[in-house]
Amino acid sequence: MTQAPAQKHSSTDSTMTSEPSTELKLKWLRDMQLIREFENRTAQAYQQAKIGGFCHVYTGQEACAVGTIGSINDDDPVVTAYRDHGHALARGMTPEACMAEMYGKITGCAKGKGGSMHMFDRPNWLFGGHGIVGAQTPLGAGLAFAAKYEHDVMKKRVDGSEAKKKVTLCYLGDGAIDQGAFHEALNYVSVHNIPVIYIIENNGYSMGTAINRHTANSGNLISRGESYGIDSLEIDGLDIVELYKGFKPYVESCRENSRPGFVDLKTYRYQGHSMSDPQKYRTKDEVDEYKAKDSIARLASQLMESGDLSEDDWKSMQKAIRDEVMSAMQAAEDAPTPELSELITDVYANPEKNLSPQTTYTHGARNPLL
Amino acid sequence: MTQAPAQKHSSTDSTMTSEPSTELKLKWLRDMQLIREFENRTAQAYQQAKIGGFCHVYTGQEACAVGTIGSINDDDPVVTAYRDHGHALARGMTPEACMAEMYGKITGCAKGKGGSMHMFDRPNWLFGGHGIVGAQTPLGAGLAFAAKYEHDVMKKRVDGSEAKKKVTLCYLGDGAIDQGAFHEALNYVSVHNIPVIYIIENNGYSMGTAINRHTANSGNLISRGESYGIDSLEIDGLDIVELYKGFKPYVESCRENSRPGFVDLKTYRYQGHSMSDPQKYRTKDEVDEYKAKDSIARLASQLMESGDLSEDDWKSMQKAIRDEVMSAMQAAEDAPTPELSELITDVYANPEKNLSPQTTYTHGARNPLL
Amino acid sequence: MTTLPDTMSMIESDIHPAVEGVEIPDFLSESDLPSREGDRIIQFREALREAMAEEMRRDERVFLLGEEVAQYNGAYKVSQGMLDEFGPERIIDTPISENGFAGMAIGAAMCGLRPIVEFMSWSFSLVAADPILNNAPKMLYMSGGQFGCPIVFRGNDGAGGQLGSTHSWCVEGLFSNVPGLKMAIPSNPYDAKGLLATAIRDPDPVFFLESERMLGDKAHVPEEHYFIPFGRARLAREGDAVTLVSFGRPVNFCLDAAEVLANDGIECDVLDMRTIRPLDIDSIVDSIKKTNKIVVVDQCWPFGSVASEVIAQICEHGFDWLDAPPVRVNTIDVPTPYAKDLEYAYLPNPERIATAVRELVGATV
Amino acid sequence: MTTLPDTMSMIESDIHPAVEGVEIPDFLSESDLPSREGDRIIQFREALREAMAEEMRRDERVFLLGEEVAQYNGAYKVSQGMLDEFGPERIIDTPISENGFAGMAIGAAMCGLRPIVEFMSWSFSLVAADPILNNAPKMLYMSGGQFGCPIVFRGNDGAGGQLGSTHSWCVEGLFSNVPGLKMAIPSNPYDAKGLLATAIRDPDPVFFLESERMLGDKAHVPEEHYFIPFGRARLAREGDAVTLVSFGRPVNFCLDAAEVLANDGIECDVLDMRTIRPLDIDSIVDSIKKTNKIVVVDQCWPFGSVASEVIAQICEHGFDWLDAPPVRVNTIDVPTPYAKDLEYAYLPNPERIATAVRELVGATV
Ligand SMILES: Cc1ncc(C[n+]2csc(CCOP(=O)(O)OP(=O)(O)O)c2C)c(N)n1
Ligand SMILES: Cc1ncc(C[n+]2csc(CCOP(=O)(O)OP(=O)(O)O)c2C)c(N)n1
Ligand SMILES: [Mg+2]
Ligand SMILES: [Mg+2]
Repeated sequence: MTQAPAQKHSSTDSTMTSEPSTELKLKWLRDMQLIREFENRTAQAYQQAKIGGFCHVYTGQEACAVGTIGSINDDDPVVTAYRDHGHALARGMTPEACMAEMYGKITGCAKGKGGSMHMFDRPNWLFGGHGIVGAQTPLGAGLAFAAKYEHDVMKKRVDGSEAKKKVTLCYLGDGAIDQGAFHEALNYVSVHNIPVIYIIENNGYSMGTAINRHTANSGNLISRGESYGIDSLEIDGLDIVELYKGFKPYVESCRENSRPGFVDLKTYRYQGHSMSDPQKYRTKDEVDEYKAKDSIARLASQLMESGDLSEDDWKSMQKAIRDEVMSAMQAAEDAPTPELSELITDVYANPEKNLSPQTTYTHGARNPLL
Repeated sequence: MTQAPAQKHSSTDSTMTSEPSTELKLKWLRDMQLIREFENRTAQAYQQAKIGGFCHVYTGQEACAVGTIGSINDDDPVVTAYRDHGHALARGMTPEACMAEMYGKITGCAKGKGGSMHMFDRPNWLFGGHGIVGAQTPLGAGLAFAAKYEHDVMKKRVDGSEAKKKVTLCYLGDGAIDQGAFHEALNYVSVHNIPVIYIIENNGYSMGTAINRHTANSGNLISRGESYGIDSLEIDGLDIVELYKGFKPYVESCRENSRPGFVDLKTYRYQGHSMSDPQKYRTKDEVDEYKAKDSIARLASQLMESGDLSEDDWKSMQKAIRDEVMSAMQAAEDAPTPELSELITDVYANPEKNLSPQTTYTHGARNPLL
Repeated sequence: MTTLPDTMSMIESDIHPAVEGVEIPDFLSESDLPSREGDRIIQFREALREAMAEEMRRDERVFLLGEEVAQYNGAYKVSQGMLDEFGPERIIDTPISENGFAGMAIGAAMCGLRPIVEFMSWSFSLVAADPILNNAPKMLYMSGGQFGCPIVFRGNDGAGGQLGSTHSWCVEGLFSNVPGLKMAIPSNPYDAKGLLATAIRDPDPVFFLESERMLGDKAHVPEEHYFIPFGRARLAREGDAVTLVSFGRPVNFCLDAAEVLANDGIECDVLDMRTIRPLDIDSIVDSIKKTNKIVVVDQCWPFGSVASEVIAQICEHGFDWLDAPPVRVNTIDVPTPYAKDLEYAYLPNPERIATAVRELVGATV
Repeated sequence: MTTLPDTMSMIESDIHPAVEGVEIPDFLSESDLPSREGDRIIQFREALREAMAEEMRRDERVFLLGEEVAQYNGAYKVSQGMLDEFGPERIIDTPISENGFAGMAIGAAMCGLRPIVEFMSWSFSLVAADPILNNAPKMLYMSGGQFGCPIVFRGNDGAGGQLGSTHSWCVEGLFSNVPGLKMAIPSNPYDAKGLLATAIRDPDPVFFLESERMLGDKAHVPEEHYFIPFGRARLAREGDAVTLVSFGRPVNFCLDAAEVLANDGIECDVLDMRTIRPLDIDSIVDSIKKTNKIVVVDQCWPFGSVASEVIAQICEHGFDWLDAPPVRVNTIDVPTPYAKDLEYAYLPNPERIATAVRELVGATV
């Protein structure tokens, strides 16, 4: 239970990883563009009232999910907040399952019961999509705890398979820093050496509130992490290559040493907080400034400069992605809504008699992802 | 809303106050001894089952309450946790009101409805005694907010009198650091420049859990305060003179600049966590080590060395205090228990009809302190 | 009180002296209140704003705090324009720290200020459950009458439009259990204004439950300031076949159902409770004396709900007047689903209410 | 289900596949369970410990966490000796961070572990209201059946010995409102062991409510491992005059009252519900068919309490069998006082129960 002393990492650290392969970069470009395209369509569908509830798009932040998830293993757990489509897609959820969920269809990843804020994908180790600000941060500690428990105590996974040393990624917005739950989680994981990395997707705003108006000492967020004895890292989240180079070794160090992490990942969202945000709290100039540093455009032009991507390749990649998303939308459109009987399913795993004065619970359709 | 940069204070700071007067020191000695004597009697009474519920005595920590409250004005607000007898007495509550409360008598400071954990004294600006760990920390922010609001917005107090620049003291234990509420409060008061000083009475244990087992980076607590941009201070809480010299200028700086404070006040409790604690988590040697540094004995011998207190003076002071406490106990013993009708009073300030399916609320006896 | 020590005396005032400077308005009878009919048509959110602004103009102790209430003009535009009028010291943007700012406001209320705390949604008040339940409603009691807590907590309650499981709480089912608080749940703009004004004047903690789905509802609301007393239900429609009791948004479902039922000759008394604590059980019993049948409609889950409570109280006060078992229509007892049709079916919608009434009438007629 | 896409199928198993490796015990009928009579007299706290230890021996996925559960051997000594047997990786001391560690345990449960979370007191669970109410009971639903939450939250509930307003919560009045959770409230050591074992095996979140006042209660508890099914009330005493329904500590008050009443020839059926969700309404109705009169005793505040719920359900299922209005005896509707006499008067003590029964019998006989 002794903690490593706090130590300031930075993306120019000597532990930096070497340049990622072209193949990897091309995959990232594709993944980021998929999110971009998907979210543009999401916004459209929302405006057409095909999507309801709260809906928060990820446009502008694509490098964050793709770069960080690109630095972990396929079976490392991931959990995030309500701005979760990007993570879901980066983690491997099909655009159909994601879009159908927002359309409220039975083929959605949560059978249409969850909506935009509740993307779950068990086969891809995605544990949600959570709507209450900060609530995912203790959950993230629990995912990491479980992996460590399997490895150290049970010496095997709960399903009997081999236990590995895992790292969990838990995302939160800059606004979520202010929630008590997050601090409780940080303290816990540091005292108990739980390997979860808290990634603050710092887009500078909590809804309409600029970061310096909602959190103290906002220019030095990583001092928060360090005050818990957590080796903390600040990264530019708009440049996916640099992001990866800084983040990848950090992940491995957390994994090896079974220590938590705290990352201030600086990014920006292009759209409003949710689909109903008039955005009077920032100027168009500010948005344009960031758009000029767009992570997708940057990676594409890097790849073009290095000769690894032609204009045509890029265009056809974009086209293929557009088609993929369009067909996902069509599939979502065509899919059936849940039967009314689904209202009373998935409430209890063991639905006994008399649990409710009103309802006799049953099991319904198996989740489409399972 | 711009915050002062974090700056490490220490008790050897140049802003230190000059030596307190002998008069002041004698008052402190008296106040500390009163708490010591009071708590010894409390423990006795508890063992005799004259006191019920949870009861946490302050023995060993006397210099904390006396030294910090001795550094503020009579009308600066104070709020604390459940280990609150010391603060109540230091703030000026009569031993009778305090003891009668624990005896569950109508003459108690909360009419016998509150008990040991709920010492309130409105005339002396004491806002409780709160039992839920950490819950008093947002309340403390609110007391300071109110004073600032009166001063800056209303330009007078709610009762029409003159508004002053006030500082609020809010105490918490080292275990309470881990509560989310505290972090939310810290962030709020820093962003909004609220003059409340959080004083961690760091006695090294949260119940049976040593500080390094419950809070991360426990060797550098003030880095937590600093990470919120709060100018933070670490003080030896066993030496009241040094405590005062470090704390007094800090208070004035918070008052003047309308800034919050964070103080790691190192202390020790001689008794168990509560009256039912077998204390297996620490050695007798450790306790003895601290008793050798006892704050009361230290101040008494300082005053004797400087010739300001004779052995006889000290003995007669102790005797006078003992008599005072004994008569408080007698008064508590003799006082009546609340009428059963008091069960349904003090529930609503405006008790309307049909508020309860069962009860028609009324007003009862006026609080003895009012 | 022979045993009271000489130094102590009994409180004689109507309002507990722990809270100072209380001005309870003179409440008018329903018929003396300004008319509900007229052409000053405004939204529910504007009605709320008028009540707050008027009280803030009158009393400098009143201030508003919450997430996005100031610069953003309110996540739901309830506080639109209030920053301009009252400035950032009285219209205060907070971090997303419900426990922290609710607790802070409680501390300020102990000092005699009159905070209005906006929860963007009551769903987010769960992280603040400790201060709002353990402190605000108990402060007067556990301080033995030294400190009161004159505060209003308000925000959206109940299902919004497809907000899903975590964002659709009806907290009345949980929080109304707790003594020391008052709870108001308006169903229309007129009442919203008059009840919120009363809530701000009241010296006790008031939980004020609005609905995202009603904020845009429009109705005539008088420009003048008026106060609706707590604990007085409104007979929103008259009938003699069945008593429909509800509060908040589902009152409107009841009115819709009553309209449909009237076509079949089933006329309902529709009682809008307006406040839950106090609960105007007298009006309910009066209605039952006429109809002898009752359906309680509640948009919260059934188990231990306000509907259960109303039924328990009916048993206590009106059992002998009942011709048939009292019936409740709650939301379906499941977490709130996202999908539109499921969400509609989940709610105590007019169809479910009408069915319950028909069954009840059929069962006894 | 013609509309279900080809790729999807209906769940056929009794236990939802989202939770794997579930072993529901074969429940025995009451008479086949090991005898309640015997001379293996142990304390309530030991009975709890036996259930946990036995499940931990059997299943490595089970672990215990909470404040002071390990090195201190439990604030109330429930977990005494467990650190020695199971080590610090399975008996885990936590910081005072209920929101944090409850949420953490929920995350671990989503991964298939079986956490037991000890709240030193349920009073301290208010700061964890969000994870325990918004996450645990809804995870299965809002993930569309992907992740369950097999977890037990347990600790002291209700008034202890003069613990005052903030430390005496009866959370059943609040939390039982929420679908997706189960709730067990034992009244004696025998049931405590058998119910806790069942709770640990159950794949749903179980809220398990103990009482500081009962931890030292002694009774015969069989050494063997046994399981008491949820949703089956126990007839703790038989009579025909009045049905007394209760759960948890006040069951004992009912038995005391019944004893006294028996001296006057008033014989009561005393039903110990044991679980609140599920609630064995069938047994209640069976008893009413015999007695035609009922008193529900609940140590929580009355408004929207479990007692209100029981009355609402009686109206729904047993109205015609009632000869008199159903009666409830709750704690007095005020914050919990500290002073000893006040606290006693506050509780649904045997005298208050006996009075209620006498009034009820007088009212109808
Ligand atoms: C406890 C809680 N309070 C308030 C909200 C409403 N809310 C949803 S998102 C949000 C802003 C969060 O900002 P941030 O954490 O920076 O994430 P971002 O939206 O920028 O990704 C708020 C206030 C909520 N969902 N939960
Ligand atoms: C939210 C909450 N959790 C748990 C408790 C039980 N409890 C009371 S005091 C205490 C230890 C607190 O230690 P610390 O803050 O260091 O204060 P000290 O007792 O040392 O003065 C605990 C766990 C509580 N009162 N509130
Ligand atoms: Mg943000
Ligand atoms: Mg301590």
